[in-house]
Order: sequence, then C-alpha cells, then structure tokens
Amino acid sequence: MIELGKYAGTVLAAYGVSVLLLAGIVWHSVAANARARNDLHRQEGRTNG
Amino acid sequence: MSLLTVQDLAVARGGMRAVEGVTFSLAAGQALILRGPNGIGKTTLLRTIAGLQPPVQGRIAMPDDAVAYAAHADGLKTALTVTENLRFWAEIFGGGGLDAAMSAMDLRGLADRPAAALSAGQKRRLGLARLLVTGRKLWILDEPTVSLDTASVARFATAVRDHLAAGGAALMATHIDLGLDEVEVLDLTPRRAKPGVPTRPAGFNEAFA
Amino acid sequence: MSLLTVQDLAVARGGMRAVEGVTFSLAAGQALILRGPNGIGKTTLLRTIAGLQPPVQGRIAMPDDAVAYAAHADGLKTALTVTENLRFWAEIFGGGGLDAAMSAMDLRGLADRPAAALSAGQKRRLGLARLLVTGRKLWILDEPTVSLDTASVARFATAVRDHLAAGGAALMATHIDLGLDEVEVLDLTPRRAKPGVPTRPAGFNEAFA
Amino acid sequence: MSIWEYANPVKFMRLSGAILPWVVVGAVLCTVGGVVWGFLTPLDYKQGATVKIVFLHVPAAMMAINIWVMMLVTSLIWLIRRHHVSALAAKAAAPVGAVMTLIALATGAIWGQPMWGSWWEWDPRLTSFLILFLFYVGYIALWSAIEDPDSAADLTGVLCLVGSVFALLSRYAVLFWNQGLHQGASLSVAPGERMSAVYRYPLYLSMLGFLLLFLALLLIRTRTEIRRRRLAALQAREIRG
Amino acid sequence: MLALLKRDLALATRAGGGFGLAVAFFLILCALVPFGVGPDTGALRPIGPGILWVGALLACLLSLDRIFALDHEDGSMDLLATAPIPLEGVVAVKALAHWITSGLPLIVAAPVFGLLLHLPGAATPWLIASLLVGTPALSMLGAFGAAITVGLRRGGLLLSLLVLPLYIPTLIFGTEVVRRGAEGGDPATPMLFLAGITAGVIALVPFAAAAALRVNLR
Amino acid sequence: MLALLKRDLALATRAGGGFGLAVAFFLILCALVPFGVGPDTGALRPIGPGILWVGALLACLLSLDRIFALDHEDGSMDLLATAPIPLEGVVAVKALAHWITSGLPLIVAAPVFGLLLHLPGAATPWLIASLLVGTPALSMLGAFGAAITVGLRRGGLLLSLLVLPLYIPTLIFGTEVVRRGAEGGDPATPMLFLAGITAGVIALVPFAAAAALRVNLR
Ligand code: HEM
Ligand SMILES: Nc1ncnc2c1ncn2[C@@H]1O[C@H](COP(=O)(O)OP(=O)(O)OP(=O)(O)O)[C@@H](O)[C@H]1O
Ligand SMILES: Nc1ncnc2c1ncn2[C@@H]1O[C@H](COP(=O)(O)OP(=O)(O)OP(=O)(O)O)[C@@H](O)[C@H]1O
Ligand SMILES: [Mg+2]
Ligand SMILES: [Mg+2]
Repeated sequence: MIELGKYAGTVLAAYGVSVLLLAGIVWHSVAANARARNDLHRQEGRTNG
Repeated sequence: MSLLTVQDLAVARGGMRAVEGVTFSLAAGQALILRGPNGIGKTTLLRTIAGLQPPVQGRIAMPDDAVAYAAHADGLKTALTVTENLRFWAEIFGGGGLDAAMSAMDLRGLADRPAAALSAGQKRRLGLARLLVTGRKLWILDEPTVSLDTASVARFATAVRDHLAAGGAALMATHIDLGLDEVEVLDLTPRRAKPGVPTRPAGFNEAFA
Repeated sequence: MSLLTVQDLAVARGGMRAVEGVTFSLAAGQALILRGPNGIGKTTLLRTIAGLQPPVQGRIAMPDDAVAYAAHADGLKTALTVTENLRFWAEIFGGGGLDAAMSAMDLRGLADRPAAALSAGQKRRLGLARLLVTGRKLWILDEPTVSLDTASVARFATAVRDHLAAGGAALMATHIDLGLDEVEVLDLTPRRAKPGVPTRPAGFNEAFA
Repeated sequence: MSIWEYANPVKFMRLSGAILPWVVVGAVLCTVGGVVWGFLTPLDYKQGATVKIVFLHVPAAMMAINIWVMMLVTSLIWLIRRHHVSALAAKAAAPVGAVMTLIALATGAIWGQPMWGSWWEWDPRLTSFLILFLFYVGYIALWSAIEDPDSAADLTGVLCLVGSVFALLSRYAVLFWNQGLHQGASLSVAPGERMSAVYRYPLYLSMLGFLLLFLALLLIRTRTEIRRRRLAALQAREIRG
Repeated sequence: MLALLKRDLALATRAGGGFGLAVAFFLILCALVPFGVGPDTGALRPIGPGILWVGALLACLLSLDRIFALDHEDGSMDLLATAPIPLEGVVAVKALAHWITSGLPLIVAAPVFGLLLHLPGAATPWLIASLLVGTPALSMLGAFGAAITVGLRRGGLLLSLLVLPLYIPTLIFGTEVVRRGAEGGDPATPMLFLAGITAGVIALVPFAAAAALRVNLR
Repeated sequence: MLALLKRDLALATRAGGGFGLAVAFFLILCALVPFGVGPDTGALRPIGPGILWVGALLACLLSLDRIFALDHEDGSMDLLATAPIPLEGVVAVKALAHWITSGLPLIVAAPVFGLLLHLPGAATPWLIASLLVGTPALSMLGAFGAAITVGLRRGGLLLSLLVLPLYIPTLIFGTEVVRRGAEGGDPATPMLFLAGITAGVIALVPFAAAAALRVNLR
C-alpha cells in the first residue's frame, strides 16, 4: 500500500504541480503542432491549386 | 441636403496659418478633390474638417457622426489578420457589410493573412475597405491611392462612385489622377495664408512674429 | 584602376533573394545609375555594396575604406547646428573641406541654424554635403535627390561631375532624371531573382520554401 | 552521411517523423514508470515520504541545466555553420527548459516547507536556478519579439552565448554571497553518501524518462517551428510574386 | 468600446505584444532586491510589503508607453478620435486593457513573489486586496502620463518621472495596508483611503488624459 | 572616436537630451523606498546599500534605450557602420557616453541619497568606490542589450528583461563592498571581483554588442 505518512500533502502537492506543468507543456506542444500542420496544409493547397 | 459646409476656413500647422479663406460645400452625391503643391496645407485642412484639430477661423458645419477619415497611415495592427482588423473597425463604428467591403477591395484571398504579411498596396486596400464598413456618409481621404497599382485605383474609383450614388459625399486630397473625371477640383494655391499679423494668432509662432 | 568590381552578385532582403547575377565595374572617373521598379532591390544592392549586409553570392572587390554611403535617412541630429553636424562627420571620416562643402551645397546662410529648423530639401542638401567632407572615392547614393527642387538637383549634378573629374566614382539608384546624361544606366529589371530553390539559401524564407 | 545533413529541413522532417513514435512511446513508459515507481517507494527513516519528491525534483533539475547546454550548442551550430534547423531546435527547446526549471523550483519549494521550515530560502543553488529561469524567460521573450526570423535566430544565439557566461558567473557570485542549505550531489560515487538502491533505480528510470520526454517534445516542437517557417516562406513568396 | 477592449487584449497576447513581460520584470525585481539587501530573513521581512508594491509599480510603469504610443504611430489614434466613441471612453478602455494585461497578472503572481521575500502568510490576502484596489489607479494615472508624452520620440524616462510622483499616495496607503496586515494591525483605514484614491482617479483622470491626447493629435 | 564621444555628450546636454533625468529618477526612487518601507532608521539602515545600488541600476536601465535607438532611427547608425572606425569602437564610445551622462551623475549624487537612507558615514567612500568601479559594467552590458533590441518598436521592457539578469553579479559584489564597508569588514575581496567583472565586460562585451548591431543593421 502507498504510505505517505504525515507529509502526504507535501508529496501530493509536489506531484500535482509537476504533473500539471508537464501536461501543460505537452498539450501546448501538441496543439501548436496540429495548428501549424493545418495552416500549412491550407496554404499548400492554395499555392499549388 | 448639404453634408458639409466650410466657410472662410483658416487652418494652422506648427503655430502658423497654412491656408485661409477656404469656402466650399458638399451635397449628398457630390465629391471634391483638393490640389496644391507640397506643404501648402492639404493634410492640415482635412484633419481640421475631420475634427482632429480646431480651426483658427471660420466655420465647419456637418451632421453629427458623419465623417470617416482615412489618412496616410492606415491604422492597421500588423499582428491581427485582415478580417480581424476590418471587423474591429466595423464594431467600433457600428457598421457592417464586412463581406461586401472585402469583395469591393479584392481582399477575399487575403482574409486570414496577418496584416504584417501584406505588401504596401494590399495594406492600402485594407485601409480603404475600412471606409466601407464605417457606414459613414462623408469620406475625408488624404492621398487615398498612394502605392496602389492601376487596377486598384480603378477599383477605388468604383467604390467612390458607388458611395456617391448611395447618397454619400467625399473630400479627397491627391497629387495624382484618380480617374474620377466628373468630380470638381479645388486648387488651394491661391488660398495660401498671407504673412501679415492676423487679429487672432494661430499659435506661439504667430503671436510672437 | 577599378574602384569597384561586382561579379555575379546576388542580394537578399527579408530572407529572399531580390536581384541576382549583377555584374559591373566602376573605374575612377566613372559613374553608374541603377534603375528598376519599386521593390526590385536597388536599396538592398546598394547596402550590400556599402558593406551593411553580406552578399548571398558573388564577389565585391574594392579598395579599403573607399565607400561613402548616403541613404534615404540623412543621419542628422536635429539638436545640432548645420556646421556641427557637418564637422562631426568630417572628424569621423578624417576628411576636411567643410567650407568647400557648405559652399557647394549652398548651406553658408544656414550654418548656425539647428537642423530641426531646416526644410526637407535643406536637410537633404546637408546630407549630400556630408559626402564631400568624407574624402572618400566611391559614392554610393540611394535616391539622392528626393525632395530637392530643380536648382538643387543641378547643384548636385555639378558636385558629382567634380567628384568624377577628381578621380572619384559614383553608384546611384534613382527614379528621376538627374541631368547626368553622360552617365551609364543599368536597369535591374532583367536581374530580378528567379523563384527556384538555390543551392545556398539566403535566409529562412528560402531555406523552407 | 554526416550529422550536419539532418539540419536540412526536409531530411529532418522525414527522419524525425520516423523516430518520433518510438521516442514518444519510450518517454511515456519511462516517465510514467519512473514517477509511479518513485511514488511507491518506502518511506525514508529521516525524511519520511518527502523523499519521493526526489524522483521529480532531480530529473527536472538536471534537465533544466542540460537543456540550456543543448541550446548553447545548437545556437553555436547555427552561428557557425548556419544550419537553420539548429536555430529552430534551440527555439523549440527553450520553453521545455523553462518548464523543467519551474518544476525543479516548485518541487524544491514544496520540499523546503517541511525540511527547512520555509517555502523559499536564498540558498545558492535555489538562487542560481531562479537566475537560470530568468535567462530562459529573457531568451523566449526575445524570440517572440523579433519578427524577422533570420535576425531573431542570430540575436537569440548571441544572447544565449553571453547569457551562458553570465549564468555561470552568477552561480559563483551567489556562492560568494550566501552559504547553502541544500545538500550536495547524492548520486556521487563516494561510497558513504550513496543513496540506497531502493531509491536509486527508480531515480535512474525517471531521469531517463525525463530525457526521453524532452527529446519527444523537442522533436514535436522543432517540427512545429519548421512548419511555421515554411508557411511564412510560402506566404512571403506569394506576396513578393 | 468592447471591441476596443477585445482588440487590445488580443494584441497584447499575440507575438510581440508584451503580455507577461511585466510579470517577468516584477520577478526580476523581487529577485534583485535580496541580492542587494542580503539573503537573511530578518532583513527581508520588514521591507517585503514595500518592495512588492514598488516592484508592482515599476513593472506597471515600464509597460505604460505602449498604451497610446503604438496606436499613435500607426495612425489608429487618429481614426479612433473620429470614431463614435468619446475619447474619454478610449482612455478608460485602454487603461483597463493595460490593467488586465499588466496589473492583473502581477496580482496573480504577487503571492508567489511574497514567498520569495518572506512575506508572512497573514499578509498575503491583504497584499492581494491592496493590489486589487490600488493598481487600477496606477494604470489610469499611467494612461494620463502616456497621453501627455505620446508625441515624444523616446519618452520612457520622462514618462516615469512624470508619473512616479503621482503614484506616491497609492504606494503609501498600499504598503500600509500590507504592513498592518503582516503585523496584525487593522488595515481597514488605509484600505479605505486607497479605495478612495482609486475611485477618484478613475472618475476624473480620463478627462485630463483625453484632453492631453487631443492636444497631441492636432 | 573622440568626435563621436563629443557629439553624444553634446546631444545629451541639449534640449530633449535627457541629461539629469537618470538622477531625477534615482532621487524619486530613493524617496519612494522610505514610503514603502517605513521611515524608521532601524529598518532603513541595513537595506541602504542595497537600495542605493538597485536604484542606480534601475536609473541606468531606463536611459539605455537611447544608446542606439535614436541613431538607428535617424540613419546615423548606417553611416557610422560605414565610417572608418570599427563598430566595436562605436559601441565602446557610446557606452562610455552613457556612463558619463547617467552613471557619473549618479555617483556624484549618491552620497546625498545615502544620507536620505541613513547610510553610515564609514560606508560612503566605499559606496562611491563601488559605484565608480561597477557602473561602467552596467553601461556596457546595457549597450549590449540596447544593441540586441535596437530594431524593435517598443523594446523598453524587453531590454530590461534581458539586461537585469546580466547585472546580478555586479550587483552582488557591489553591495557586498558597501555592506562590508558599513560594518567595518574588509571590502577588498568583493572589490577585486567587481573590478574583475568590469574589466572582463569592457574587454569582451563590445564584440558581442557589435555583432548584434551588425545583425540589426542588415
Ligand atoms: C526551489 C528550490 C530548489 C532547487 C532549484 C533545487 C535544485 C536542485 C538541483 C539542481 C539538484 C540536482 C543536483 C545534482 O544532482 O547535482 C537537486 C537535487 C536535490 N535536491 Fe534540490 N533544489 C531545491 C530545493 C530543495 C529542497 C527544499 C530540498 C529538500 C530539503 C532539496 C533536496 C534535494 C535532494 C535530496 C536532491 C537529490 C540529491 C542530489 O542529487 O543532490 N532540494 N536540487
Ligand atoms: N509638425 C510640424 N511642425 C511644424 N510645421 C509643420 C509640421 N508638420 C507640417 N508642417 C508644415 O505645415 C505646412 C502644411 O503641411 P501639410 O502636411 O498640411 O501639407 P500638405 O499640403 O498636406 O503637403 P503634401 O502634399 O506634402 O502632403 C507645411 O509647410 C509644413 O512644412
Ligand atoms: N524588412 C523587410 N522585410 C521583408 N521584406 C522586405 C523588407 N524590406 C524590404 N523588403 C522587400 O525587399 C524587396 C527589395 O526592397 P528594396 O528596398 O531593396 O527595393 P528598392 O528597389 O530600393 O525599392 P524602391 O524603389 O521603392 O526604393 C522588396 O520587394 C521589399 O518588399
Ligand atoms: Mg499631405
Ligand atoms: Mg529604395
């Protein structure tokens, strides 16, 4: 079983903040990539077509 | 019905009168082109009529909220797209017809392009499209066709004719031929301000001359 | 003796080639006028030759410390007087002949006037007087006669002729007639860069196109 | 076939597209594995449960420094060899580095609360990390402020160079300024100080995970930057005609 | 008016818009002070409220020149002046946008920076409250200074010089609130003064700023 | 080179040149701090050196954007780049001019402001000495930041953001000198470090700044 003792709050806060920050940068990277890909597709369609 | 009446107007720049004794009036459906050498005071006159600076002397009469002014600078935000720029001015002036304005100035293909990525002529076209979305009757235009190519100048002339036909009026300063042959021309050269000390000085430079 | 040799030069602006394959040379006593439509790359070419930006391709050969460059902006300090402005550049370039330069550009009467109080044409004359005090052989001039009236253009032409007669050379970009009929003209229109992908990209815009 | 050739955008897109799925899978497995394993470790006799923070804190702190070093190297490659993808990689890495620094700072601060009795002490190591964060912020702000990509790449490269020197200088200045509370490197080989294996292996896994995670994010973000540049290039071409 | 607000916020968050720069500057300032003053808690604790307020004020200050100058340069100001919204409204909206992009992030970040400066936990709510009440006045007074200097070439330092004296009352009452909060005193009185100043500034300064803008437009 | 220095000094002292603005800003800042911190000597004395140094640094900072931006805007920079003096020399001379017009007046005024902040008399010589040795580095690093941001529209806040972290070592050693001076310690060691940093900065940073300028000129 997971034991956290009297520092449960501390540990959970540390994990929570870190996971949040990591999730943020991952989401930002993926979303920006998808947007860039779409924009480029549209532009390439226009230039070639 | 007269949209603009200007009587014995004198305007000043840099604390000194530029032109004086200017009188004319514009009815709905009428346009007027201002001409004159560099530095005579065309820009100053237009800014005064648009309400950006007070006249030194004389009277300007027009209906409330009638003026749409377009200057040398187009007031574009380079970080916003063409549509965003135009929509902003439409919302500010409470006008509409974004689509019509974009078509009239041939901006459809550029709708999602940030204004930073426009060439000088395309920027100017966007600046002119802004006039169309203001819904204002009286256009005051300072060298509207700078950096436009011939096709765009023709497009602009059409837009002005449509505006006049819809009961609007336009006052334009320009050095070049707009292809609007039916429009009256007012040459400001004879109206250049005379040196003598006037009764009411326009600024420090006249008060202490 | 050749003062400037340009071979197969390509120059870029905004990360893309503007003109390419430019080849010419200037001997002492020779001048060359560049022509071409707006935006073809005249300013870019002149800046590259003046050493302000690196060429994308090709070779520029000239003696050390030979170039005096004059751009659209005159580099005047409005808080300093005409003499102070001119003396500064004379000291920087180690040249001299302030009086001669002031006479040549008809600035004697304005010697103690702060540059802020000069008209556009007078400012330009001061900018050209700067060339005379550099003592440099090779003048690189970008639209040197903008906002000059006819008398001043003639004065400028005389200054160029004197410079050539004294063994100098000049490379000028201009849209208007300078009255220097004996000078060769190079039209850049056929040198406009072709789209294709080059072996060595000029910048991001070419590397990713 | 030299490593430089991957700096060609087309080649880079092809190669990165091929390896990206593997890196992503590895990153997810190792990061989640390491962090969860770390979370399940037994309590330390001295620090209690707080020892579990180390599995986030140390990898993040290491990556924060390593990413800056990587940015310095790619900036130098750009400045010397003019490989465009290299400059874009430096740009792409910076936000990841800033987030890693932030995680190190945040977990450290949260850890400090029970250990030192305060959220923040002006300890040299903590302070140097704060300074590192400032350098990241300045670098990112400069990239986003300059419109012309060629100038932006050059100027941020120069900033990265000068910034590295001053980051190092600041570290020594800060050491001179205040004595530390923070413990030294406990992964060191000196036998007595060595961490017990219960904590060491999950820590290694989590460190590998953070490294792979950074690689995955770097590839994705660099691909994004390349696409953006290509879009801008196509638009510029259209305008110039 | 809403359109103007929306546009200004959009511009601030786009590339080059400078959103977040104020917070970054605030952070640097909070980090610099301990370098100057020394790291020990004893020295830092009493000056924390003052440093936080001075920092917020300076961060605000340095972003002021963007309020009107950019719009003036690209001609938008001329067009806004002829639009059917009063210039006073334009001033108020732009000050609001400045507050949202500079003041609000500062307030959100302030508790974290309070930790750096060892601000007692009891003072943190008061820090937030005082900033929330006080910073709108800073933005509005700043808009006034920006309106006066909008035509100048590099007016940054002059702008600071004009605006800083105007900030003094807000600063005094703001820090007093936080100090009393930290020491367990009663922060209600300075808070009332602070609110009074902000209310007065918001009600009256737009007219002065609009008048200054009109002069600079002609 | 001498001509350039003479011109920059002349420009700074003419109308609109901004000479003295830095001192005025320094004065306001030193006046603000007691408002923020509370007026009692006990609280002010330990932080005096830090505040004086941070104030000098901020005053320096706000005048930085004038170093190259004005010359860039009016085209002088292009002409200077083609002149027979190396761009590194231009950078060095302009940093020197900035130091003479911003740093030197601060140093002259600093003892007076030291009185305002209850700086012990024994520390005053060390304050002057540390500023004298340290501020040239501030001007030179500022010139680097100004060179990087010269092409930007409103680079003020960004400039601060880039430059302030570079100021940290100078600030730390500078205040350490004054603090040790005030407490009767031995200020020689931090003084040596300070001198070392300044020497290194003056020797190397002009090259980086000139490189940045070249990028912005093209
Ligand atoms: C916010 C502030 C903090 C920062 C920026 C920070 C930074 C770092 C860094 C860079 C390392 C890696 C050192 C290395 O492996 O060479 C590290 C490791 C470590 N830190 Fe922190 N730390 C902070 C706060 C704390 C606190 C409050 C504690 C607990 C009392 C702590 C405990 C540790 C431990 C146990 C390690 C692993 C042992 C080691 O490898 O050194 N840290 N920290
Ligand atoms: N900021 C200023 N300070 C002092 N005088 C000015 C200023 N701006 C313009 N002037 C002067 O005021 C006069 C009128 O200028 P105005 O711009 O109205 O001329 P214009 O007829 O529009 O010229 P153009 O055809 O070149 O546009 C000119 O003589 C000019 O020199
Ligand atoms: N800052 C910039 N970013 C991107 N492209 C630019 C920039 N400045 C100029 N250009 C483009 O580079 C090209 C060359 O410009 P350049 O100024 O050299 O032309 P020019 O021949 O001097 O024109 P003109 O006759 O109008 O002076 C133009 O197509 C222009 O649109
Ligand atoms: Mg005009
Ligand atoms: Mg040109």
